[in-house]
Amino acid sequence: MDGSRRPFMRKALPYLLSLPALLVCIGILIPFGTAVYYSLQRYNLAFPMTRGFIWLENYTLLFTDPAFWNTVRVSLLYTLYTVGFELVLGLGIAMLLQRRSLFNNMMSILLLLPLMIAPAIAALMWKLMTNPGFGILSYFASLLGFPDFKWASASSSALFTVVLIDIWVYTPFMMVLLLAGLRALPRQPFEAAELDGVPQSFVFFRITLPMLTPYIITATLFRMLESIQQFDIIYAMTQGGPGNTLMAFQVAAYLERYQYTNVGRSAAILMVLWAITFLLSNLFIKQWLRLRERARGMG
Amino acid sequence: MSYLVLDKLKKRFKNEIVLDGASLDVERGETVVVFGPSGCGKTVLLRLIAGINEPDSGTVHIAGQEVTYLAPEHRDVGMAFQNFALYPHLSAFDNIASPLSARGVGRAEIERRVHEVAGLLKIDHVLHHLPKALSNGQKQRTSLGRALAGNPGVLLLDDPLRNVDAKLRYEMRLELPRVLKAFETTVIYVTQDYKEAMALGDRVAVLMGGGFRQVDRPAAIYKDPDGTDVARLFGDPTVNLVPGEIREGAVTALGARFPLAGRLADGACQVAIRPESITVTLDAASPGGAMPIDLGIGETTHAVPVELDAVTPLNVRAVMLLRTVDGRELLATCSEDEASRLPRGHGQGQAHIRAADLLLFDPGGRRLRPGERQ
Amino acid sequence: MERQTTTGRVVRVMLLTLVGLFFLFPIFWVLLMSFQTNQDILRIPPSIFFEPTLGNYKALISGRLESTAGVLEIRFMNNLMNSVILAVSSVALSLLLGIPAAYAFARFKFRLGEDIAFTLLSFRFAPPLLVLLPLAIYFQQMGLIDTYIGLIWVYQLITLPLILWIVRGYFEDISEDIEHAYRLDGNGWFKTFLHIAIPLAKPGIAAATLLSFIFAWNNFVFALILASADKQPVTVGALAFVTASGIQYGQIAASIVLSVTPTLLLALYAQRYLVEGLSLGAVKG
Amino acid sequence: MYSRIQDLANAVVRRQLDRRNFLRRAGQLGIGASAATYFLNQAQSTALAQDFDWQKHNGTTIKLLLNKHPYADAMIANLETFKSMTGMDVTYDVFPEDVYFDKVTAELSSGGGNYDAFMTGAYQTWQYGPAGWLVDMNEFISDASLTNPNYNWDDILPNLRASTAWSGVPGAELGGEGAKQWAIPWGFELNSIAYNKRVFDEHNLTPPNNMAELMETAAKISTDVDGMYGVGVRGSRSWATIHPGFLSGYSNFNERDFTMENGQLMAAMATPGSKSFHADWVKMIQESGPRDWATYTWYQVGTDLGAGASGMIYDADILGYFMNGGENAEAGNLAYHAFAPNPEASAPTPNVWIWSLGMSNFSTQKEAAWLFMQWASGTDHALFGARDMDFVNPVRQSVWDDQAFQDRIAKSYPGYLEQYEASAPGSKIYFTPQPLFFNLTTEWASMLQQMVGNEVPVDEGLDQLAESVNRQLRQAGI
Repeated sequence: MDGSRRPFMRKALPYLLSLPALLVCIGILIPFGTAVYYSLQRYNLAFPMTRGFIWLENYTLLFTDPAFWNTVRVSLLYTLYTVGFELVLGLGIAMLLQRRSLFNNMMSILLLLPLMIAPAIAALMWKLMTNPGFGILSYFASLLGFPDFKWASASSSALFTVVLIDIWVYTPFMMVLLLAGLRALPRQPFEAAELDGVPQSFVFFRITLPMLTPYIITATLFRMLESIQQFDIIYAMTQGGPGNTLMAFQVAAYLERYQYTNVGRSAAILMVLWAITFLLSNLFIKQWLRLRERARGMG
Repeated sequence: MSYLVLDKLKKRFKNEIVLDGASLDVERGETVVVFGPSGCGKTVLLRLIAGINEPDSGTVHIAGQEVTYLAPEHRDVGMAFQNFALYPHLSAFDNIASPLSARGVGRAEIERRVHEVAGLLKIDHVLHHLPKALSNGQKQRTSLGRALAGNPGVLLLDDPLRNVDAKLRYEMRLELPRVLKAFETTVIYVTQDYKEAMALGDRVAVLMGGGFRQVDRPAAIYKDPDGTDVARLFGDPTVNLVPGEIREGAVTALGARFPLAGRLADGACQVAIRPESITVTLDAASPGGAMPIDLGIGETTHAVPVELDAVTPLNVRAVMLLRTVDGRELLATCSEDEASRLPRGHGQGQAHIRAADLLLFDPGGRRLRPGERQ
Repeated sequence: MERQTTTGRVVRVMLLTLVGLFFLFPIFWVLLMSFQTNQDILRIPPSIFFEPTLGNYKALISGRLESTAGVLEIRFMNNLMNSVILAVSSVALSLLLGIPAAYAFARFKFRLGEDIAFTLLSFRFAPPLLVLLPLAIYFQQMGLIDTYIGLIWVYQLITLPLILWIVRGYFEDISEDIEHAYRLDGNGWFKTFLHIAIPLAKPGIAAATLLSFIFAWNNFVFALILASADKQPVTVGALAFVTASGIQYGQIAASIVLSVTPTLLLALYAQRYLVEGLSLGAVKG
Repeated sequence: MYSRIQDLANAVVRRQLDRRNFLRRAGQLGIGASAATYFLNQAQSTALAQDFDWQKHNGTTIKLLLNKHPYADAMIANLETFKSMTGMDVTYDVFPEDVYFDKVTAELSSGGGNYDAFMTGAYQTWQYGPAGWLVDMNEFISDASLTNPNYNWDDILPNLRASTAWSGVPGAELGGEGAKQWAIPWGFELNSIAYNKRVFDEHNLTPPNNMAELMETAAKISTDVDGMYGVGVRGSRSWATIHPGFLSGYSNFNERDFTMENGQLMAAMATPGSKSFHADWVKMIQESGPRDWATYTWYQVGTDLGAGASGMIYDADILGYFMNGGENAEAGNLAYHAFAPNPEASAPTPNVWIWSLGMSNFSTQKEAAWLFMQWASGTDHALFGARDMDFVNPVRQSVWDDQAFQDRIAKSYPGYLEQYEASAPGSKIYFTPQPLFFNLTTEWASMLQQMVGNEVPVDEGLDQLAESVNRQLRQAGI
């Protein structure tokens, strides 16, 4: 074997190894490019003859349409409520389970179960439970003095209902990441605080929270990314209704494409959503890498 | 051609030049210790030989064949890593057997050779343990055993004693030469410890500033260093360096005039004196300052009046801190016995230095050898 | 935080009971429903005492659902099988493609490497419909629509980045010297990858596998758009037949139970890896 | 014996013997049902093949996309006849209704030739037709070499033929000038009232004859009958909420969805008459509709009636028909009533829903597909379906005239035929054809939901709706 030349294979190896991933990457970029192209076209499948390039008209039409702003509002509210409650609840549960004990470990595993259930299926479960005829939750509501509580079928309570389902499905994720974070925190500051008799509220706000912040940011960004794109739960529950109460981004885009055949407008809605998620995902990936770096430093 | 030939190896990482034209020839069966300060590129050098990294330029030949860009597995090189790098999911036995199974050696033969190596390294009793169950010393021996088991043409040892405790290090320093000899292999041994270098090397190669500063037998390096930097690396306590002046075939230092054995051009110089070359006597200083004393055996020592500031025991020897009249500090060593006869506190005395023990360097730190042309 | 007073303990237990009730009651209740006849389900007030029946499961497994509009043939078990095929093959393919790539990203600093990894991950979080919208048309042209192969390909979008990034983190944690040592023993690059890198990254691979399996199993929107009845996984299938005419509620409940059982069991069985995967490699268990 | 059974089978083919009697007499000959059916199929095939080459595409396989529906069930039950007659094979995918149309749209819009023919509604063709996804069936119907002489296209009810044909010009009359036959009517439904006769009798109620009576009766049921609400209508966020009872009643007050002004379509939902009808409708749902009306599709509307949870429904007549059988709690208790909500109207004006068969323009075997379609929409299959299966309402006059069919319906579904007779003359599609049908009608339903939810007053909501609809029409260039 000739050792005097740098073998070509050695240079090419990393590319060969990542070639499949590279292809998938390209496989994503091509449709993405097509979607951008569609969003700049008047393109309704039912009007093939009017198809044509219109630059940003789809976007200007969107931005002047109150229905679109309703979609923005719904998605943001959904994200705010779900992520907010999941964070508080997840943190609370994580702190309850922080001490390593058999009971706590078993509990945390059991609490993960909702996360294993497909959101679409979870929505079905809740649909059964909120059925006005025999739904157990409707029954509980009537015991609590709300005999007419309509859950997802009234616009006043629809958002509440889907947010509740989202919380049920995704709080465990928050919980497990924050629990892992809590358990990875160094013990000394807490022991010192205990020796000094520092009040618990002070320990929580001045020691626990600041040290846990990187985990909180990571988990929050991750959940925000999913929440702003929520489709499964809403679609399975009400398809965006009642009225336009739950007309979130992807639901609106889906209906626009598959019921109204307006491909151009659907693509434009999705591009707006993509811009938001791109920003969030960049933040998330950086934050995640930082956290992993930290985990490596500690390990 | 020598068995292992490194020719003008250059390697840079990002903006830092680590090796800048390092060349070295190693004979078959020879043990060369690569010695140098930390960060001088010793480990990089090993990695270039092993094929883990590739040089930017220069070549590596093993057994007459160029291997500069050859993959590690084709080089017939074994290596023991500083951090052991044992396979955590394999038992000590399988770790050591690894190079053998890679070569397709039969099961029985593997058994035999692993036990042979393990016996030599005294780790037969822990062969079934996973690395995490081994002590540091056992890990170190396992790692060494693995490197040896394949009986490679070139064995690279990257500071293998760094991460073990002092007692073990001492034991191994005695044991290693025996083990290495048993394998008759060509060894490149990297260390930061000059005593290890002196103890283990057939030759010592001093790696500094991106290249080999001096390559020679351990004693020669010690006694006859090529520069102040090399001189300073060897010896504990370190060598004394004082300014001197060469004039008319003699060098003036510490107020004494030492005659030179050969010719040297006049001018300023640096004078190095090994602490063990200084003999201290406690008698009243002669008023005239330093004066030669004829010992009557054809050699002349020069007595320099000094003040004895402190005596510190070091192993079986003692280190003395001396102060000359012009305030210069000198270190000298003597045996415990002699030290016990010295007074506890301060005392006046004389430091006796033989002219032949002086090592002269030019102001830039390069060695001046009397009699050589400059 | 470690201080435990009696009242503190009582409060903690009460809170945990409440939390457990909220998160586990729905699962428990739907499980109960799946063993009830329609009459039992429609009873008001609801009761947890009833004569359990396996009728719902029998109907589902035989694929013949009795409904108010006559007997409906819905091959639910076929949906379940599709889920298995899709999730298992997607994850297997992702492992096959993702592990070598993860290794390349972790071990070799090469041009574009970081960019590829980053693009893949950021598109993992992009709206799936954005990709599906044009993809459906391309798939149609390539004859991939409504095929397992097409679906498995699209599923890579969910499973591959996850495996790539989590496993990459674990590869980066392996000391390179261990691999170098193995190379020096006389083993080639591929053997080293196989016998050293992969076994040492096993916990990470297990965590990523489990997590991506669950994501694949739970996916809804890809199959909704790209699959027809005979390729649909349970997520889409269950929704479809809930809205089909006259299905009995007990059968819906049973279909829910059947569709979540595999992931729940898997999660319970491999919980250690699950927790590791869910913490996104940010915290090693 | 074989000649005997063949004679009998031929008698069936000549319509001298009905199927049931044939099977009975075959049984007397000691011939089992499946064998008898075989002879029958053979006889039918022979009879048909005498006039027309059904075997032309022998060996071809066509694929259908079907909605889960009794019509599809009836067709599948009779499919062997077609196969043995033509030597063709037929495969099919069946989807539940909630995802069916999304599936069809997805399939066609991606230009797929997977399916040769599929079930569709007339409204859908307003989208599919202009998009170029459908074949104009006139090309086939009028081609004597492709269409069997017994097909008798004119036998199909004229309103239905017209309702499935459109020129593609927004606002143009259905079946008018330049209309293309985008689909073949298959089965249809019109909207009237079906009620629980048992409950009505118990509480001395009579079926309503106008909107005010409807609201009154419904409110009475809600308050007087325990565990029952007054009237079931659809309410999901979908075009399907608008097209049954709602649009039928709306049209009875001479209200329109659009008007043509200066050659432009304009929303017509904001007229005073429309507002007053909407206000009544909303009030009716709030007072005596189902509790979670906003999720109601035809399925819940029907189930509630069948289960005795609602007193009546104003929806498709065949929904009431289906609920009167099977294992429904109220099976046998239901009755039917033609309904004209406007006291000044002379007759009901039911909007119709027509399940039709469309042919994909992407099909590569259109002639073979047409063979299937003419069989499936032909008289023989229609008679089979109407007599022996739930293939109602039939679209062919000859089937309505069939005594066996009439007898069967009159016996098991009292009042159904009378309801049909009274409703049929005024029944047609009352929507204005335009390709934004789904957006605009869904938006209409969404607005209705908001009104029922008291989120927006009726007047204001309709003004908003009209404005939004007009804007979208202009944006689309209509």
